[in-house]
Amino acid sequence: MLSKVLIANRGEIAVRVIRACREMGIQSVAVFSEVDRAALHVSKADEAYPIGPAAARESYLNIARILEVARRAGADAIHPGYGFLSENAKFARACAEAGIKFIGPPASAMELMGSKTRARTAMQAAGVPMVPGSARGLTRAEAEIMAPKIGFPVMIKAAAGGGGKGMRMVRTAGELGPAFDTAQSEAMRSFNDGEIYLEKLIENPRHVEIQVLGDEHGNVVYLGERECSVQRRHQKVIEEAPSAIVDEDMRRRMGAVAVQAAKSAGYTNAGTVEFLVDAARNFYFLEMNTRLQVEHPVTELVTGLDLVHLQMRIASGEKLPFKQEDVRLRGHAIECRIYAEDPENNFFPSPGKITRLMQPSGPGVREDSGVYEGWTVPLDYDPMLSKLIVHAADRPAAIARMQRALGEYFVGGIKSNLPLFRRILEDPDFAAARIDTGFLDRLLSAKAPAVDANNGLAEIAAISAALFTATATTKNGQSTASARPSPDAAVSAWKNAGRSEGTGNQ
Amino acid sequence: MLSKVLIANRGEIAVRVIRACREMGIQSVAVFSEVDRAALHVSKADEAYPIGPAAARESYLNIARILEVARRAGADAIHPGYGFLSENAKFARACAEAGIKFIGPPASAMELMGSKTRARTAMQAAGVPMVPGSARGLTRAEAEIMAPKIGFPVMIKAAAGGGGKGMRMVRTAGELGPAFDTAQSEAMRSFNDGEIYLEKLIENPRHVEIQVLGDEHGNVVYLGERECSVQRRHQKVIEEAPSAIVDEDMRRRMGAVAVQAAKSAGYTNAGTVEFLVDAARNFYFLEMNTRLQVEHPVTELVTGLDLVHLQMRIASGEKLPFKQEDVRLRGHAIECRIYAEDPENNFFPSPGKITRLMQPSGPGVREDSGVYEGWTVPLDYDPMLSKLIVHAADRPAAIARMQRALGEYFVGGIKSNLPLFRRILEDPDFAAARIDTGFLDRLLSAKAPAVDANNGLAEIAAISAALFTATATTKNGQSTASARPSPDAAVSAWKNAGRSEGTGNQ
Amino acid sequence: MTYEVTVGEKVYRVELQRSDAGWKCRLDGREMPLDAVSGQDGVLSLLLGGKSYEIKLENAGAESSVVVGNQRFNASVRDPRSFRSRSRTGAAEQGIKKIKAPMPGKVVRLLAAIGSAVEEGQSVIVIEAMKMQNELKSPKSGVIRKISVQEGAAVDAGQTLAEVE
Amino acid sequence: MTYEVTVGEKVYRVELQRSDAGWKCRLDGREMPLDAVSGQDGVLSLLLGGKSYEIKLENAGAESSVVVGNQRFNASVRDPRSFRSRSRTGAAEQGIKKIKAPMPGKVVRLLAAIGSAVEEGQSVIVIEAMKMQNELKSPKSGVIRKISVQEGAAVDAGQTLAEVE
Repeated sequence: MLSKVLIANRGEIAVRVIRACREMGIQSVAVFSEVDRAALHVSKADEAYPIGPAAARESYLNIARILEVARRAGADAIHPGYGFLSENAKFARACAEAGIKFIGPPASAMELMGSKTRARTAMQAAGVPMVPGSARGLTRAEAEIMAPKIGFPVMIKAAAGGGGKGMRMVRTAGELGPAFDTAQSEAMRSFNDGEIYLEKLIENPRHVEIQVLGDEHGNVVYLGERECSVQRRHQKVIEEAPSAIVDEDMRRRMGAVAVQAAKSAGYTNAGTVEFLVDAARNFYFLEMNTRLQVEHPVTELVTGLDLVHLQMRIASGEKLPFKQEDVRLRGHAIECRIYAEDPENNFFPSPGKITRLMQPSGPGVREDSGVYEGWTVPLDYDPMLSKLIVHAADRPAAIARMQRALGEYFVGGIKSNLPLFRRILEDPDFAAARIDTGFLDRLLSAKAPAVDANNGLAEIAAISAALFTATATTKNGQSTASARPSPDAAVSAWKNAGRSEGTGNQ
Repeated sequence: MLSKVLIANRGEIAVRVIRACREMGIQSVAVFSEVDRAALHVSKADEAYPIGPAAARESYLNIARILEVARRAGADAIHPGYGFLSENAKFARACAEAGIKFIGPPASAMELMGSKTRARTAMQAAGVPMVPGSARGLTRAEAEIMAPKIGFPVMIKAAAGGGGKGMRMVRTAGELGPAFDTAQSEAMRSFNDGEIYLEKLIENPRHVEIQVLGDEHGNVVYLGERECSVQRRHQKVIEEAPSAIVDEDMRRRMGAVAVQAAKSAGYTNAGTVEFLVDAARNFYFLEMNTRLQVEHPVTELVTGLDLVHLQMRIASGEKLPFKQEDVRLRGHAIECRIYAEDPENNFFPSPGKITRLMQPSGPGVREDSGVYEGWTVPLDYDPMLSKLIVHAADRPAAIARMQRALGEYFVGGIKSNLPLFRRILEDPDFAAARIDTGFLDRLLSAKAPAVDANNGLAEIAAISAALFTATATTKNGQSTASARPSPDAAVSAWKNAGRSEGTGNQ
Repeated sequence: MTYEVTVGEKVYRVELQRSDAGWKCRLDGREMPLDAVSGQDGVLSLLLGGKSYEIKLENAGAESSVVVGNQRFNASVRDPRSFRSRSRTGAAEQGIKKIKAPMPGKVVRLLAAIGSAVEEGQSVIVIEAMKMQNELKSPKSGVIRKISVQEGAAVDAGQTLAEVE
Repeated sequence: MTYEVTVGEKVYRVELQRSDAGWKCRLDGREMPLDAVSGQDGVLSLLLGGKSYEIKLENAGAESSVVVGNQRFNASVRDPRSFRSRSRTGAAEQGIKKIKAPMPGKVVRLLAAIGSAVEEGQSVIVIEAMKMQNELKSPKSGVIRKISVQEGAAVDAGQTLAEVE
């Protein structure tokens, strides 16, 4: 078994991996940039070392620096988490050369799947169903010839792409040229790789992905699917397992394809094969993510497995401790990604100090958080604060449970997207699982349901605002709750307020 | 389905039931004593009403007052939680007379099981294996005659007893008389019922209990067992499911007996049949608890069921939504009862204000808490703050996970028994599941393992104490961390300290 | 003490008087039997006619929102003692409207020059924060009178970046 | 600034000096490369030679404990600026020992009278709190000089109930 693991990441995923290390008796080593010294993952780890300035390129993406820390700390393995270096084959090779185990697939598999065009070719060869399109990178001229053949609308995609970057939808021949250029420059900026390819657009597809797990002895299993159709700007917002449209037979067929894809790529450790599913429930290979997914917890809750524990065991050379037929799904799980952004104001990000944090708990509630009350969320990284995940007997119960948990959740001092989830979970289409990748945009373009003025809550809010002001210590003209710590919290803050007010009136 | 439920309880169990109500679309009504106005269950409920002074007898045990509130609020059912009125048959009857559904078994079953002697007789008739003893209440004289026949050591027990009250162990004839008297007076004080009976003492037994669930249509199922042998003063401290000594066959036999016991008592809703298990794995009926148990979450985690949801559905007349053969156990669950008491000082209770609360979360961790940071724990009720429950693939993984979670848990301002759990979980006998009801007393009588002075932690503690003092605002001579809120929490508290110190030196 | 509280479009008149029994409260003249306690700063437990409300003060940046149960209300309190809030309310009425940074970040692009005409809702400035580019739009149709930042500049939340008249 | 910190039996001499680079710290004369930040009051993140420690200040009632990771240490700091703590340390040496209430509660029974002789560890007073009866024992063998409470009385944490000489 591994003895010391460096986590080349930050935020909730770093904390999640550190927790797994602690549970397995593995020493954990955190790394942090200048703005992350007080971050949660630093205080939770057994060891922690600075790796440079805030800019990710100089810290969390700094391969040399991270490997130097790993050597100095004597780590025998590195867990990359997701994002940052997690899908960087060069990093995986550099680890190998440094004699440090990279907890993930072989670099060769990462390279194959990292290039969408090479992946397409390989997957086609492996008999994986594909969306019609160009198997390789195209010039703008080639694209303009091919697009009409495939038939509009088409998608323009960066071969090295991910997270929606370098991706454009084109409905008419006229739009193609400009879209191609912007996508290409965006791809250059984001991935330093301008290769662009074409794909037919599947209208209103669902995004359904299969979790696979392979050991280093040739065994690969699938752990069921995740429904990730609720997206904004091609970013997943809510994920669930299982998918409402996937039945036993479809699950078996998708699983078989995913395992086939992984095996043909010589894949090991945890990975995800993403599919588009059309209205007729045909599924097409989209891409393979060669890392742990943000949304892995929903799979853990329905399978009862711990994917990070299994990643460590696989990386230390163990065989998979179970067979495909042992994998059983129980109940339904839903995950909400809690971001520091304001859904009521163009989803503007909202970095800053978390002055109050009230977190849900109780039956069926799991939270994987990367923050704490008092932490100042830096503006240098993505705005994810935490993941809230629930598990219940079936989908309606899971939705109700998530609504209950969201009701208990409060983030003060910065804006969060909590109100967005409340709106989604109340939506009748979501409740009926009538969701596709266009669902959220449609919901957001519709006017928000006006708060019922007659439910009296506005009056309660007015009274409360006055109470907060009456008991506030006025800071630059804006009322905040009293900072005075009160001996008996339950009442005296109010007594005090009463007195000071009395004098005010004399 | 029920539309509005009053919860006749406080603390974590009230919150837990309120959460279930919210998830099921049922209105929840909290009741609170004068010292509980700011309690968590009050702010989490949809409605809340005062029911009198701190003394439980005048509030949480005040049947008339509670029913009056239920009527006024228009509640159609009452959930009693555990403790307080939960096993009070008079209360159950009073609810029925008031036309309010009591969420629990029929009063008749509560009365039968409430009297240990009547229960013994009934269970014996039902063919349930019993510990040798007196089937009915005895006078002191009768006891002195019977004890030698059964054979010492014997247990003296209050017929109305529970939680160890009115219970004494007697090893010799000489001790019998005095023990009988104290037990009887204790029983009078605690239960206003002095009936006492005798039982043979099973040496070093395990305490294993079976969860049963019955609907109002004659269906009763068992949901596996709970191992509750880790006890102090006959109070459970740690519970787990499944039990390490119970295999499939033994589970089936114990389950069948428990279901038989429940059916013979005309039992409905959730209940628990407690057994003593001797070294040879023979099991003997101990008692039946006619309510939801504190430790019900470990059963929920391994079965994937929500017992409180099921209680509500049963109470509203639904049939059990599953059959015995559908009940499957997955993984292992452990619960720690977090109390406001100081294990390093005779377990003295420690009421007071919780100045800092850091709660664990992440994979496989569930917390059912009744408190929050800033809440002043009153001295009028039992010291339970919260229940920490973990779920993992097997017992060793669950122990490791609980240790991880305990490491993240911190309660400031009052003492808690968190250090006790760390000690238990590190104990080799516990790790090997060599536990019985005497385990914890033996562990506590042994000297606590001295902290390794060479691990350097004491030095870290010394430096930290100095740092806290250096940055403290001195309150009545004792150092506390700075109450000054700092714009950038990460550093400036320290800068400030530095400055003020500088001036101090001039 | 009397407060003028604006929630959404509606303005409420809240009178608060501390009595030994607790708070005396009148909402738009109506007597409200108020029972309020606070276990934590910025968190209120309110009992009103038996109904229980957990209320949190959000206070993100310049805005003050009050969260009742799980509904968020933007509330501005006009407090006789606080002049700022009054003047702030005033500002909104004037002919010149400011474009302020809603969050700290970096100016990556200016999409309009001083003197140029802009439509309401037209993007004027692009700010990058948390790896996302965010377009700041003109609050009204008019002419850009002032731009107080350059591309590449770091800005704070609430900082005025431009003015439209 | 120099502090004398007693942890368990051991006494440490901790010198703290604030520099621009952070804290300069010497433990019993040894230079310690200290990196300390505090995200929350009463919570410290300490980095020392790469090792990371999360430290919490417990401060329950009169006692101050410091929790390092998951180990609790009772620590008393003798701070030149704080006289109380010094005098507190002094008190422990005297011939008269006090029996104090470790928690708030109600005196339910007195098991010894003024003037009576008691053994060390003998129960003297029974206090009830949180539905549990707790026996307070004599800290030394001697004679009860004083009992300052009666049965039925409510007591606070830290209140002196009796004295043994």
